Amino acid sequence: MPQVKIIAKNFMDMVAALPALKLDMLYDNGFICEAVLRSLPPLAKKYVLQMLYIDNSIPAKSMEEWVLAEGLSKHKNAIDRLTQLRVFLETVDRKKETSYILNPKFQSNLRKYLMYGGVSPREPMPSSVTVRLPSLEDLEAYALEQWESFLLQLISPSQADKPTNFSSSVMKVFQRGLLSQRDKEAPRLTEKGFQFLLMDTNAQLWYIIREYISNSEDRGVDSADLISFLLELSFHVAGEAYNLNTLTEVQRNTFKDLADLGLVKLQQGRKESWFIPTKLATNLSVSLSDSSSRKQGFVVVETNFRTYAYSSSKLHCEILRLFSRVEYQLPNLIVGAITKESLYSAFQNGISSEQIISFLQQNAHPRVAERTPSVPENVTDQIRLWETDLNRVEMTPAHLYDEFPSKDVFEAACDYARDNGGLLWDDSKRMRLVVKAEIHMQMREYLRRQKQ
Amino acid sequence: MSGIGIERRFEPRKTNNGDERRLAVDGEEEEEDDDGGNGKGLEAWERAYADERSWESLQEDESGLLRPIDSKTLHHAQYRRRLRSLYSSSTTSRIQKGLIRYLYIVIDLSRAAADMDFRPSRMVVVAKHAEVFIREFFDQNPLSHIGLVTIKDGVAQCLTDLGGSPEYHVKALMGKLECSGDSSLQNALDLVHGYLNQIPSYGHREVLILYSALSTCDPGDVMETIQKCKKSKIRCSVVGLSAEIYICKHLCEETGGSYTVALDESHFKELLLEHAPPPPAIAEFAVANLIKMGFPQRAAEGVVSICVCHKEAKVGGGYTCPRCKARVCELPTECGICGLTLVSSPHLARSYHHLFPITPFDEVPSSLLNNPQHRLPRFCFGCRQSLLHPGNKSSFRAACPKCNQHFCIDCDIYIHESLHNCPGCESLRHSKTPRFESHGTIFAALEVLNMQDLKRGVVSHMGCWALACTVFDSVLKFKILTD
Amino acid sequence: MASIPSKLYSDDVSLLMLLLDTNPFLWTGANTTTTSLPFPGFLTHVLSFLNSILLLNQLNQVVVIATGVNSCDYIYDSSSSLQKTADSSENGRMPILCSRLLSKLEEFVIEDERLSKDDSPEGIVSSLLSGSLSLALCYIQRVFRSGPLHPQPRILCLQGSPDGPEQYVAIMNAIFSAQRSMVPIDSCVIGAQHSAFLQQASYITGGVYLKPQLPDGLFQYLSTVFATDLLSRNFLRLPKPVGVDFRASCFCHKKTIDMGYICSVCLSIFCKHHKKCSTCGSVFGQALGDTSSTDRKRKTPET
Amino acid sequence: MAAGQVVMRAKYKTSVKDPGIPGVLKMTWDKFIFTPNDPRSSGKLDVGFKSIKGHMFSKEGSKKALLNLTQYQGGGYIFEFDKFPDRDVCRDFVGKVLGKLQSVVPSGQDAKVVSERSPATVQDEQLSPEEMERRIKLLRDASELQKLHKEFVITGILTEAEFWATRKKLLDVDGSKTSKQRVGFKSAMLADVRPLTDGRTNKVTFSLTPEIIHQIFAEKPAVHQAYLNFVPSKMSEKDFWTKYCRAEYLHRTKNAVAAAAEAAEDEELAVFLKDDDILAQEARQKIRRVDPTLDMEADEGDDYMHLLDHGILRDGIKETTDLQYELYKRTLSQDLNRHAAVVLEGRALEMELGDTRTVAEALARSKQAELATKISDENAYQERLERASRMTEIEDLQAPRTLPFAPLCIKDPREYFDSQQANALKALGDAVAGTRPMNCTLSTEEAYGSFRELISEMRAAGLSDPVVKPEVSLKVLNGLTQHLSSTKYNLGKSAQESVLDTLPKSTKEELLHHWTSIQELLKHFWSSYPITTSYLYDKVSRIKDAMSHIYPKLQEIKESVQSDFRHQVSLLVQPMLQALDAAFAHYDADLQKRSTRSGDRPNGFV
Repeated sequence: MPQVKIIAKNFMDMVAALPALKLDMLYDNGFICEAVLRSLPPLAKKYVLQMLYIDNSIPAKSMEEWVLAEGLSKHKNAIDRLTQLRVFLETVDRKKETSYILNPKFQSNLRKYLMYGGVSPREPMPSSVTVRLPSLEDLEAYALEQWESFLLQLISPSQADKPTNFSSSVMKVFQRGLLSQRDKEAPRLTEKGFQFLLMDTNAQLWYIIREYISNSEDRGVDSADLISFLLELSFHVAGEAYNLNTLTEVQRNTFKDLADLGLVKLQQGRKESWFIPTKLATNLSVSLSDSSSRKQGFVVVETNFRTYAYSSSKLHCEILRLFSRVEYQLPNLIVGAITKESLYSAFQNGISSEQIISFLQQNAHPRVAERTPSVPENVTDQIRLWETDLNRVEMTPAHLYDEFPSKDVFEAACDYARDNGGLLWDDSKRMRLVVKAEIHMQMREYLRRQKQ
Repeated sequence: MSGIGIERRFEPRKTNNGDERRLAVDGEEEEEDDDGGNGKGLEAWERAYADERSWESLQEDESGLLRPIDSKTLHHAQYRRRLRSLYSSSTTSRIQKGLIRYLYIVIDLSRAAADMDFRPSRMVVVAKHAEVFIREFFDQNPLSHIGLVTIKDGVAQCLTDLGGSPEYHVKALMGKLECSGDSSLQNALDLVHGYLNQIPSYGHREVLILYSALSTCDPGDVMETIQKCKKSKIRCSVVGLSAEIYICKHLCEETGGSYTVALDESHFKELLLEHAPPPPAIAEFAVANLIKMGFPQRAAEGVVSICVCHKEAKVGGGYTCPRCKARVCELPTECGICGLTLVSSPHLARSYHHLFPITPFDEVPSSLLNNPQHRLPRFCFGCRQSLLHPGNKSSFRAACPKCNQHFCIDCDIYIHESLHNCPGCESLRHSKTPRFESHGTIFAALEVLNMQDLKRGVVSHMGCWALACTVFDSVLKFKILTD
Repeated sequence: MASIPSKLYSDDVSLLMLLLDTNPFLWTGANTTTTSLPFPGFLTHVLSFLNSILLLNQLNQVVVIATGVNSCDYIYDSSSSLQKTADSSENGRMPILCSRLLSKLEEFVIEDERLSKDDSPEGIVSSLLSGSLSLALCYIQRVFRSGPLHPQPRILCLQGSPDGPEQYVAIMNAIFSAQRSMVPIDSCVIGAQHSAFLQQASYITGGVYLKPQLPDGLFQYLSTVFATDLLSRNFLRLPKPVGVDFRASCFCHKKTIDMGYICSVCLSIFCKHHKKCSTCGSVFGQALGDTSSTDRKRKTPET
Repeated sequence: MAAGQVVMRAKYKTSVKDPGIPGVLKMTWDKFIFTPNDPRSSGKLDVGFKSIKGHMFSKEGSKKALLNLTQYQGGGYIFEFDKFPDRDVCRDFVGKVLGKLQSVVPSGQDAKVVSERSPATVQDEQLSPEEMERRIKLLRDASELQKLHKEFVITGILTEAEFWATRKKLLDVDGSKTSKQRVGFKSAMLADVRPLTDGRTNKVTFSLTPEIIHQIFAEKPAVHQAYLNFVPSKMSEKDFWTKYCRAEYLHRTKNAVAAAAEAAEDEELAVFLKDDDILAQEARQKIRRVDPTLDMEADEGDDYMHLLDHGILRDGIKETTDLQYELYKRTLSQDLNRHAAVVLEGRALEMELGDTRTVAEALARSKQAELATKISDENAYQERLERASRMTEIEDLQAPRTLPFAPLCIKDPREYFDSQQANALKALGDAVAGTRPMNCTLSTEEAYGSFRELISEMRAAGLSDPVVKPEVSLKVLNGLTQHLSSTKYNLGKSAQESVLDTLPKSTKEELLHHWTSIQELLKHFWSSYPITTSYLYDKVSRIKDAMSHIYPKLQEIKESVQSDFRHQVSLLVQPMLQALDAAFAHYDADLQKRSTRSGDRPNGFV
């Protein structure tokens, strides 16, 4: 699923997009440094590491010494990334020799990390104070439940059973792009919306968080702070309780939202109140590659195009509805069939066969997951085939020219069109030709010139 | 005499139910030929997705329930059996191996090779695994040579003659894949015999026949040919793809080879790869000798010269034959000019593990496993995998008889098939000493007392002296005497 | 499905098997002069190196095996100690990794001493490289088994003590096994002299062999050369090992030869023809080898 | 001039075997004439040398002094001389003549010419014409080969035989088509031909191929016999077979009644229908000494009293056993056994199956021969029989055939290491390295003790900050970078591939040519060691001289090329010179050795 990567990148891009000042401010925070480092491409990581204890600047030349011919592109994009994120500071001396030096804040933070190890941002509360802490499993379940109910509300507010405390405005922000509402009728999912639903949780989370950050300013929250705060949050230990008093007012408000997303669980003790980060939260800083973020699969697809989804979640049902005909719904089992019709409707909604297939594969029930292929080949093949069916006719806006005065004018016109790569079809007998719309103007010009 | 083949046509020996199945399948094939596609109720397009003989992966447990076979343990059991059989001969003491082998692989491309009981056809399967085998072979015996021979239309043809480069053979083999006519053991053996007779005496002459046919049509008397092979010390082995055939069995028995019949593809591969490690040298065959070899030096950087193998100028790299100064590209090889065998010391080193094989591990008896007062290690010594099942009941474990460390199934296999040394023994300094000298002396001593049976006793717990001593106090003396 | 894992699983995730030479004779007494880096300093370098590896990618995994004189054992495995039980005592003073590792190391040394023969060692004391290598390989196999998504394993030997001849065969076996499963063996020699073992190991398995000139710059060496994950190695030029001279030397006089006689039974090497093999005691006929090899070629008539 | 012609007493033979016609052979520049002593004999010859392709002859010391003049259109004239000198005179003369003639033949034939013109063609066997053909073809195809051949064989540095000996492979490759292996008798039962019916008319067609016929003959002596008797004297081949097929058809349709009826009025047909009495008596004597390996049920299946077919039915049709006609029945098992027997005799005719007649006769002949031998190798048969019976013994009763393995005892594995270490370290350039003992001043417990202290103190202190001093690490990094850039330079040089192509074409050609010729010579040179025979001895010396001729040539190439290439060229030439030097050195050394070893026959191992 390409989107996933893009969105994930976007997050770091957002960091990169921040003005230099804010960036350097961010780097005061060790966790950000850590998170940023991890988000870098492999080569870049290595460069940072080897610069870790070097105070002088290193000429670009000497770095290239290490690079093989085939690695040059990788090297370039690593360096670009580093400078973009201001991890490397570029200096150009009078001899036009560029050389790089590691961002001192960044450097010192990492050094500290190596020396003294990762310090968790705040001390967890002693278990004496905290009562009835949920087990990790419960927490997991809680997080998932929260997240799903949120999603459900997001895509079909009607079905949502419990309302979130997100202001409807914020909700709107989230829905922007995902839902499209023509006045009066119920909002329906857009193409992006469908794709969104098929992503795995982490990707969806990134998406939401990004939206959340991007409109933070309107809520009067500094995005840089928010980012650092979120990243920091991700370095807490899941399942530990942390005192809410250690947070600023703004942050506390933020937490209410995060609780709705299932990132944290808020609990109220006798006098103290505390928050418990869930796995979702701790995964925030993790680049999407974390396999632990992938949850148990639940779908079984058979060679006869039937799907059995062992799930009780409404959301899953909704998602399955996107591309299959749901037949029965038992307490913990959704039986459906992938039919031509169901798929066509999915395609019309802008879902690609690849997305469907990868969804099925990623959510394959553990029993079938270890089998390869986890989804029967004939099914996957068929899905692809049906999609290609739709693409048999492709439209290109075009213009038809006819009634040419003479053969040679026609010929010339054809050649001209051909030369401009715009000739779609021509019929020399009846002297008609069709050209792409984009070269219509030139064509007209040309013909006019021919007239004179 | 090869008529046995023909008779077998009517009553194939059942080596095991595998063959019965095969016959059944053959029958089925015939029907297929009639009605075009096999009537398993599957659509043609669907057949590709459904796996063959799925029922075979089921077994009935004591309570009569069907449950999937635990293939892992099964495989491991097989492997252990193999290991045993391999070492059973060698337990008494270390034995010589045929380190410098001259092996001819004879591939039967007769009509029978077109049978479809192996998917897509016997021929293809054979070719596929032959390739794997060839690579594995050279990996294990860098000093050895392989040649390829095919049987077709009752005539044997030399595909490639003895050589040391896997690519060369594989290419030749893949080029020549069509089958027809009868197959003839005799012709094949005669041909190979002709080639192998020129091999110097120290080389171990071997033939490995991948035989699909159920009969052999020979111009003369195979028996005489077999005797001939026996005389010139050619060790013939056969891997059959159909039922067991008497003549093959006889051939192998006579010449000290091994005869096996494959049940299915995976089994075939297994059987084939069993021939990769060097076979034990048979006393009467083994001829010790000094072989003249060259250890060429890497050509210095910047030296330009034309190499014998490709006849193009190479800058740097390559090796120069110490005797005739010719340039060769890679090792090991035989100098194209003066015929000197060129190797590098690592190539020799590759074969050393055959000289110091590690004893098979003993399975830890289940009685030990689940009696509580016995404190067994909870982790595999090799890979730190927990040896306890989730249900905290201990799973299979093997123990090295020397260092008594426990290992998991996979480590056991890995250690014996690839690593070739026991991590336990290697990471204990004092376990080393008995590994080399002591046994020898003990057995010498036992010889004196000619207590054969007793010797076997010691052997079975080689290394674990304590046990040995408790069993026979007489041995105790020797133990002391050796330390 | 093939494409999916690669997408979800960044490809620089690596498993580093570090073989730590814990030969006391190397680190104590007069020898400290030879390795002009005291043990604590050395360990500081190594630990922060390990730490940085873990820092690079949260999925990176580090396993440390102690190569002792009398035994070998695992002393640290980042995967097993994932759940950060907040032993807040250590928190902030030094990375948890270090505290764990150090305590285990201490236990190990005690055990190692217990196993040692009490007499003081004669002349040369080698550490059991073969053992730790074997362990590492077993572990790596387990990682391979763990499924399609596994970190890219590599082995790094930090070796100071001289090679132990009696380990030769075992080590060679390990090397070839590593080569077969395409696991590079990097070696960083911190001792006074080079190691023939590791040199071959790195050369054969395509790893890096390095003997730092400036011992107190060790961390820099580690982070610059040995921290490179296998993926990036395709794009970088790391210090090439000096071309290894693969000529053998004969068993009888130990002098390097470029032509010699090999015993067909035990493959021992002699510089001239013997009647009997000194290694395996088998008796030879006259030297074949070059005659035989030519006999096969020569079909010319002989009147 | 005396050389103008040669007259010699000789025998003319059509083949090597044939006794030959004694007479006088007279050779002139253009032709040779053979006049038999006995004027009446037909052996008179008068042949022009134009038609002669080449000449071959038996080597000195072989029992006959032969000279074979081969013609372009195959075949040839073989002459036997009383003594070798005579033969040699003729040989040399022929050599001259052919040489003269063929120096004027168009170069197209050059290849084949040279292949024969070599003055010292020592043949250990008379080359068959087709062998000759193959060689010539090879030469024509591979220009390089031809060059070499010209260069060495003609100039007499190498002999024809030597030249080809190293190329056996080439010869075999295209030789493989004409492989000497005999094919076993087909195991497929062709003999019972299936009739094909076309649906509409009720007419059945049998199709017989020569191969089938052959098998029929082999398996059904009666039919064979009948054929020999009837065809063509009594009936045409065609209706013979039609009759046969008719009989077959009757068998197939299993109506013994009809068979009987037909047999009654047609005695030839009866032959086919009745049981084969030749077989019958063969079977009887076979029963006396059954070869157990071969026979399913010799005692029953072959004896004709027994009928139940062991449940095996031909085409699964139930046979109606009707005792009175049983005479006209053959059981499947009989056929099978007969077939098996024939196959096992495995006698395939060494002739292509063409005309039926000849096949039949050939078969008959071989039968006779067999009968002749049968009696003779009775005892051989006996032992074969008992071996067979040993084989068929049940395995459980046999003693296990495991052969003892050769034991192996390695004294000390360290040896293996030592052989490595020394030079491996040398490569790293520290001589002192290796097993330099660490001067451990302190005892084990001391060592461990202080070691533990180090650790524990470290646990207390934590890591020392900073890990590494910036200046140091900078130094290290630069050091590494420099090391890299230095190696890079070397690599860069080696990158540019194939120096040859940079050279001017002519030089390249020349170099390659010299290289190949050197290779050729060296191959022969080395392969002829150790020198065991005087023959090898002079071969080596011959080659050595040749090589010493090439040596200066190489030198002058080096000079000749213009300066800008000189470097590469000299680089390229260097290894060749080295190779030559190596050879020379070896030669001298060997000479030395043998000279020191007193007169006895030289066989020094090198």
